[in-house]
Amino acid sequence: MNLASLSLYHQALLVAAALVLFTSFMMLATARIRPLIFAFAWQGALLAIVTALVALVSNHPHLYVSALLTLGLKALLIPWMLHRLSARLNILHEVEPIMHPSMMLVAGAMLVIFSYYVATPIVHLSTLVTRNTIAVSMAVILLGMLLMVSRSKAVAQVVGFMSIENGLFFAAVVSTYGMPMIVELGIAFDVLVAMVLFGVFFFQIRASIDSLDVDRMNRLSEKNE
Amino acid sequence: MALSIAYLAVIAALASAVIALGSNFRRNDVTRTLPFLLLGASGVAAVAAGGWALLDNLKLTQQLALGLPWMHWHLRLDALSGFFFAVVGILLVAVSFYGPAYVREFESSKQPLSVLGLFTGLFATGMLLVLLADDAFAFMVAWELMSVSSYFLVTYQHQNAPNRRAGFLYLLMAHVGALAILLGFGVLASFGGNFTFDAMRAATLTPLWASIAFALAFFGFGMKAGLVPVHAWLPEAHPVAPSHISALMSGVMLKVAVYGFIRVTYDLVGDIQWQWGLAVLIVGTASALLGVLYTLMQSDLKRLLAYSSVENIGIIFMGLGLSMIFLGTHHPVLGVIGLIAALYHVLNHAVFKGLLFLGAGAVLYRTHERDLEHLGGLIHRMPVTAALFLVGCISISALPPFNGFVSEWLTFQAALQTPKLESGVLRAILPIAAALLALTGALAAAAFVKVYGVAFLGKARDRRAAHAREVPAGMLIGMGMLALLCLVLGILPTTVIDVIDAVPQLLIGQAPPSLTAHGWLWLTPVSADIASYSAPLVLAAIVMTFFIGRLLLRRNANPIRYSAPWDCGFGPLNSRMQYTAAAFAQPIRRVFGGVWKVQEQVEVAHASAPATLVSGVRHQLHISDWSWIKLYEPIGSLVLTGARHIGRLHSGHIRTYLMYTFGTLLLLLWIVT
Amino acid sequence: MNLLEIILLVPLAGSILLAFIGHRPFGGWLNVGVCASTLACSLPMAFGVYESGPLLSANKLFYIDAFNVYLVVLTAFVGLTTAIFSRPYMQHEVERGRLGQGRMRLYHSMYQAFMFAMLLALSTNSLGLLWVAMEAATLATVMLVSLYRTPESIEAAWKYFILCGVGIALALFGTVLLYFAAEQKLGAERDDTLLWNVLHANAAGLDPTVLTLAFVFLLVGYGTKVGLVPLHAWLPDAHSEGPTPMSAVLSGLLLNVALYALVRVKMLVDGSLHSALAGNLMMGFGLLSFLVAGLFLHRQHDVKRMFSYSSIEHMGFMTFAFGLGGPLATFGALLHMTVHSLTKSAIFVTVGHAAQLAGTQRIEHIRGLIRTQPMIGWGLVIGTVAIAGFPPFGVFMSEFLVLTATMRAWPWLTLPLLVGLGVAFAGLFRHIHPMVYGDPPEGQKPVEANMLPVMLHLMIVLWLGLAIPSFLSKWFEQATVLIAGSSPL
Amino acid sequence: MNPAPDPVLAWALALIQTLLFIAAAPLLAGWVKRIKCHMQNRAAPSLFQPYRDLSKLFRKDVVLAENASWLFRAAPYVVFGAFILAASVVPLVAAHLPTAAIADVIVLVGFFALARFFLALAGMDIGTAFGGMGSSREMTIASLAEPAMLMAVFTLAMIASTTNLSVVIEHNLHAGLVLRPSLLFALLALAMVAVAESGRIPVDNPATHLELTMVHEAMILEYSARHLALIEWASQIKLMIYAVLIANIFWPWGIAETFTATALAWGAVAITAKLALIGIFLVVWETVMAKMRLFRVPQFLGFAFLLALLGMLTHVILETGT
Repeated sequence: MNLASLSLYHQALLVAAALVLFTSFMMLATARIRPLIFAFAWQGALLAIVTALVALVSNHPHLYVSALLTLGLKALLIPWMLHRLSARLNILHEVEPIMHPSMMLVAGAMLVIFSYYVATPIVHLSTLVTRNTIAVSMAVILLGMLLMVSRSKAVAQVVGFMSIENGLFFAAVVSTYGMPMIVELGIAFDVLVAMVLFGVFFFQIRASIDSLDVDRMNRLSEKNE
Repeated sequence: MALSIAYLAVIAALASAVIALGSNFRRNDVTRTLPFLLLGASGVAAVAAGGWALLDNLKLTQQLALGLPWMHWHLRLDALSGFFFAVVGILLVAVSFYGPAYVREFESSKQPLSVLGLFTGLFATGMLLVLLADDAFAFMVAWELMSVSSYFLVTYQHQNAPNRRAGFLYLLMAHVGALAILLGFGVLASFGGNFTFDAMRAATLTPLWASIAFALAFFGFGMKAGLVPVHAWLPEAHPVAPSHISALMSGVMLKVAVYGFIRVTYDLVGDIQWQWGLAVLIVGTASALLGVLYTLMQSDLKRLLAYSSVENIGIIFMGLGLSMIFLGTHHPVLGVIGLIAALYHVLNHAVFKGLLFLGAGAVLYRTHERDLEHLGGLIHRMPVTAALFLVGCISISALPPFNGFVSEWLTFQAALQTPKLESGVLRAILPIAAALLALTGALAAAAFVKVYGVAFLGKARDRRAAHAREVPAGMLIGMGMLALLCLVLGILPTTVIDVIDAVPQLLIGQAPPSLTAHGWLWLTPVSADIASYSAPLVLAAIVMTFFIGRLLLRRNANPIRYSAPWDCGFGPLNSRMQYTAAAFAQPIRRVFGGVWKVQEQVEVAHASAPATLVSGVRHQLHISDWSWIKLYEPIGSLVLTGARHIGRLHSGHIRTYLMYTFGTLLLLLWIVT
Repeated sequence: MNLLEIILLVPLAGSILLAFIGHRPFGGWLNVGVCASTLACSLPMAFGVYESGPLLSANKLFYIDAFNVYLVVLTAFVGLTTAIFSRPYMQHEVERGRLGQGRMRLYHSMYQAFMFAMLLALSTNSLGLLWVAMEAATLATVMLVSLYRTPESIEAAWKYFILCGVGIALALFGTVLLYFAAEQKLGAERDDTLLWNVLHANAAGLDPTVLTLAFVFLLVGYGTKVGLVPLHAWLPDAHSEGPTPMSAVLSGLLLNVALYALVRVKMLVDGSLHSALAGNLMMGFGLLSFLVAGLFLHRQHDVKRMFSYSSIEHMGFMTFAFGLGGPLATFGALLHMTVHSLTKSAIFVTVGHAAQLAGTQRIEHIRGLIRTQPMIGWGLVIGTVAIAGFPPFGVFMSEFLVLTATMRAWPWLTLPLLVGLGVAFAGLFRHIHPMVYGDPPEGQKPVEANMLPVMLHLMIVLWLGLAIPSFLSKWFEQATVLIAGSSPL
Repeated sequence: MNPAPDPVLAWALALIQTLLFIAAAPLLAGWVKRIKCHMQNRAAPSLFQPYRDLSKLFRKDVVLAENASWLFRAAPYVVFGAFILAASVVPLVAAHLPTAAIADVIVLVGFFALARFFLALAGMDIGTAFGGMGSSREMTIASLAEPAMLMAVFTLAMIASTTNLSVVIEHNLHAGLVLRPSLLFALLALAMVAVAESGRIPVDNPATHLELTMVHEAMILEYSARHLALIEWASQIKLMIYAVLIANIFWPWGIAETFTATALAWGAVAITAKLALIGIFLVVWETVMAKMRLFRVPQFLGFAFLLALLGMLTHVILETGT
């Protein structure tokens, strides 16, 4: 389809989606904790915008609710908690060297292509205006996993985890205009609880190995035995 | 009716288990004896049911509402199971006499008697149920019940490490064997439609699948029966169990394995191919020969007996192999002779091996010593036990007129019918097998001369042997019963075979041609002028000559004078100067060198003053089984290596794990699209 | 408000209540009481379903049919027996000073929360809620795994959390795809398109390609919780480091629930795909887990870790069986679910006592159990015999059924199965032997142990092995018909 | 069981023949001794010396070692009985006697084994090193000799398709003069086994009492008087049995098939001649051979086994064809 034929909102929607993808790459590339968190917050915010736009173009009022939910949770609350935690653990300014960053980005690009390749058959089915973004949402999920695999700092891993959640939410919104409300709420609740637990764990890990480097947690393995 | 007697046997065995468990709470003679009484009752019932099934050639089937909703337990009592029922029963009765006195030994030990009694009862139950089972599921349940309960009996005295090791090995082997059997049944069932034996009988298999089913059954049951090279568990497990259990295991449990083999091969798989028979014959011969050679080298009494079980199982399988060859080449008559020989040896071995293990138990009971090198002179201390044990030795050495000889003679006769075969190769191979059987017999005789000569004759080598006393009457009755059977089975083979006839009639549909054609006095396998043997006359003649000789010679003879034996003028002999068990076997060890892994070291200590003077010589001999080094250890190390490599997967790094998840996901996505 | 909501509310209320008074001496008893009342409610409901077929709750959010009702009962039952065991056990832990009052409160509250999550997952009709419940189960247990606050336990908990979190997330994406496919079929304006019974009714019309993708994500997602190799890494850690009652319910119940979810999804996918793809994938994963776990057993040094590998092995076996499909295999798998969770929880109970007895979980330091405390020693060895698949215990019957089905469908696959059984068996017993037999070390004292659950479980397993009672077999049969479409009888 | 003309007569003959066998055994021994002395240029004892020795031994008083048990005293009778039985089975002057049906050739081997078993036990009963040594060696040699012997016997049995001795003999008798390679091999094998089993040079030396070379003598070292006599006599019977077996199986000519006086007389003459001949052969053999080391014996018997095996194979391959 050609962009010109689309309404302005649609185009805005696509732009926002693209930006969401971009934030994922930003996270992949940033070595410091603080910009990482900010990138994550941005992603949340963009997600909220996307949701709102979808609600607008496909007049699904209940999506506004989930847009607000997302904004509150993913763009404000969780980033704030993360920021606060890392401030208290004073790791905000820690730098985690990324091994071969360029390779990372290439791998990320590959993942985007792969998810596009995987998602094509679905896209062909869909009649929704947002169908092309399904591939993007899947890419966001995979990039989140890549982030978790590539980082050894607990906080970074949590961010990756949360961006996977973002991807999921993104997918839900663009592919099916959101899940049933009760499920949405359940998911939101789970995410919140998860975040709280992560907070608890940061301190426990810190207390046990006085660092947040998960690579140093390898007591439980089959090798040493 | 007969079937309900069979049930009675099972229930009695089960009851003995339960009561034994109850005896945990109050210990006295009643609680110690009652389980054995029930066991004996079960044995009597088993003999009755089995005998009935044999005599009337019954074929009774029934279903119990146990097992799966759509597959109840099928039970069936026919001539084959009847025969083995009787075998089990005989030993159960003997043990029930022997046990109560014997288990007193364990009252002082740390393990509660109740455990022993419980698992003894379950063990008997399991064996009887295996014989009754008529569908694969019930069979496997009973089979594993037998294995597991006997495993707990092996580990009963688990304070000593060898028992634990043996127990583990035993259970592992039993399990592997059971899995093979299960697979074999699976093959049969997949052709037969379901897991009842009737369906399997009805099924017609392609030759390939039939061979596969046979191979699996042969492996599985052979493993349990202790055929070379998968026998290694047997000499570990049998000796460490309490002696009356060893008697049951060696005497009967191995036979249950033989039963399974016969049931599957002759009954379920059906049309036998002679190649199978050849395989069985070869394996059987190898087991017989290696078994007896290892027997000769042992100095632990019970271990020695266990190895000799390997030998005898080998002889049984030789008989079966011959019979299968003949059946495969369409000589049913000769096939029957082989089968009869095998069955007869099953019966005989159950009896004399039971007797020998009980005897070993009696020795253990008084001397607490299993090592031959520390025994000796028991014939003076335990005369009755000695006499009974001698009967066992003669029988197992296949000497006329006792029972061992009859079955070996029949096996020879079967082997000598080769001229009737078309294939020249078989004609050439079978007599060789027969000659090796002869070698086996002769070596077995040597082995048991060693056992008896070292343990019971000569002078006591150890204080405990010197102060041994005769064992209680109960134990003697148990042994005496079996000893008597040895003689009866030896001199009345025709009568016994008349009873066994029912089995070949069931399996091959053919009665033995003329085995007993000339009345109870003459045993004539094929026909009178081909071969005949009259045990009663032989016995009569021996007894006659013996007594006539004594009468003639003891007339007006002066009283016998006793004096010191010839000592070459070096002063009195002491017990350390006797020939030891190791020394006795030494020539054979040299002749057949290489069969064993022998580690021998002689340390000569020289006296200080003149260096040439030898003050002491220390001789150490360690004989180990090749099957360990060549078969078991490689497999074990293989598994461990695999485990070690797999262990690498668990690096302990969470990112690695995430990578696994990620990789799996991408891989799957790539596969499905 | 019918029994079903009550069953869900009881543990929820219990959890909240215990969050405040769980540390009191009677906390343990209260825990038992709540579980008992849950079981009490679940039984009549079970018979209701047994008499009058599936029941759908008013708001259509809950759906009970033959398949999940018996899992509900099983969950409630094992939850109860484990609670009975956990009371003296946790008391002993407190006495040993490994736990404080606050932790006891957390423990009890989370125990009930976990029960609630599992019951919700089992009884819900909406695949979305199913996902929520699975996630909730993870969250409820993750705190329990790190209950002892030892470095190992925290590490285990973290791995558990992250791996399962990610896995579950993928499952959510799968769910979204399902929802998407459903909306394609049924139109977006309906609100019940994520309800299982609706989906199942229209499974035939769902788009195959989408469902294939969805199944992949769901398989990886729920498979992580089932503990399929290579997604299993969290499982041994979590089992070995958490408190033993937790290990018992994790092994005995949570894995079952995850597998339940997987099977539900498979039913949908099969309905749509008309190809054995889903089944084959499950068989592959199942077989892999089965074999690998069997090998892992050999080099274990921690007794609970060892038995958690045995759980992986058995879950692999069940996954294989469900993947195999067909009435016989499905019946066997259902039966295996039951007997495995009973036996395994019994074993963990025994192991817990054994570990308290020896003061460690290291295998090489646990010695002479039969001498010190015959009940524990025999319980352990009998339990192991049962789990190793020896008749007359029920595990053998189910394995027998599955093997039979395999021989019919894929004769050559029986070989790896049997090899795996042998290897796993050897791996278990080589470690169990020195633990139970032989002479105990100096000064090893018996502990206060409640072996009632163990005996109860093993009795039931034995009973199931000898003869399956008619109502139970009818029950299994109904479930089999539901899943496999036809009855084995 | 054979259709004998008159069972009573047949049984009577069988009994007589057995007694004759027993009675003649020492004579053969004496004959062998005498020839030997002649060949070694020594003054030869009378043919009947063995009888004198036996009667002397029978008259002496028994002296037992302190440790002797009842088994030690019973053994000689069992041994003697076993050999009498064996003798009764072997056709001496007349074929198909009823006794031959009691036990076929395998049972014959069984009787030998029985006797050996008890002798070996008796050797170990006293608890001296000699006894043990003797038993050990005897059992070793026997366990190697037995398969060789049975293999040879099986060859015959397969040729005549029976294991019943008198039937075998009749078969060979009626076969007439057939040159069977298998028979040749079987004969050689049987001869070697006979040498080994009856304790002659080169396997064992009946005359020696050198401690370290004794086999048979070591076992019976402690026996005296009537016990010793029985054992000596038994071993003489054993030698005779082997001789008769070889004689009558391989050269059955002259053996009586009908129970007429003439036939029997001819049979007696024939067997005497054959035995005398075999005796001479044995002596020559023993004179030219030297006793070999114990651990050379296995090779000796292995060779015997090989011959027997060859006989069997040649029978299968050459004489029947496939």
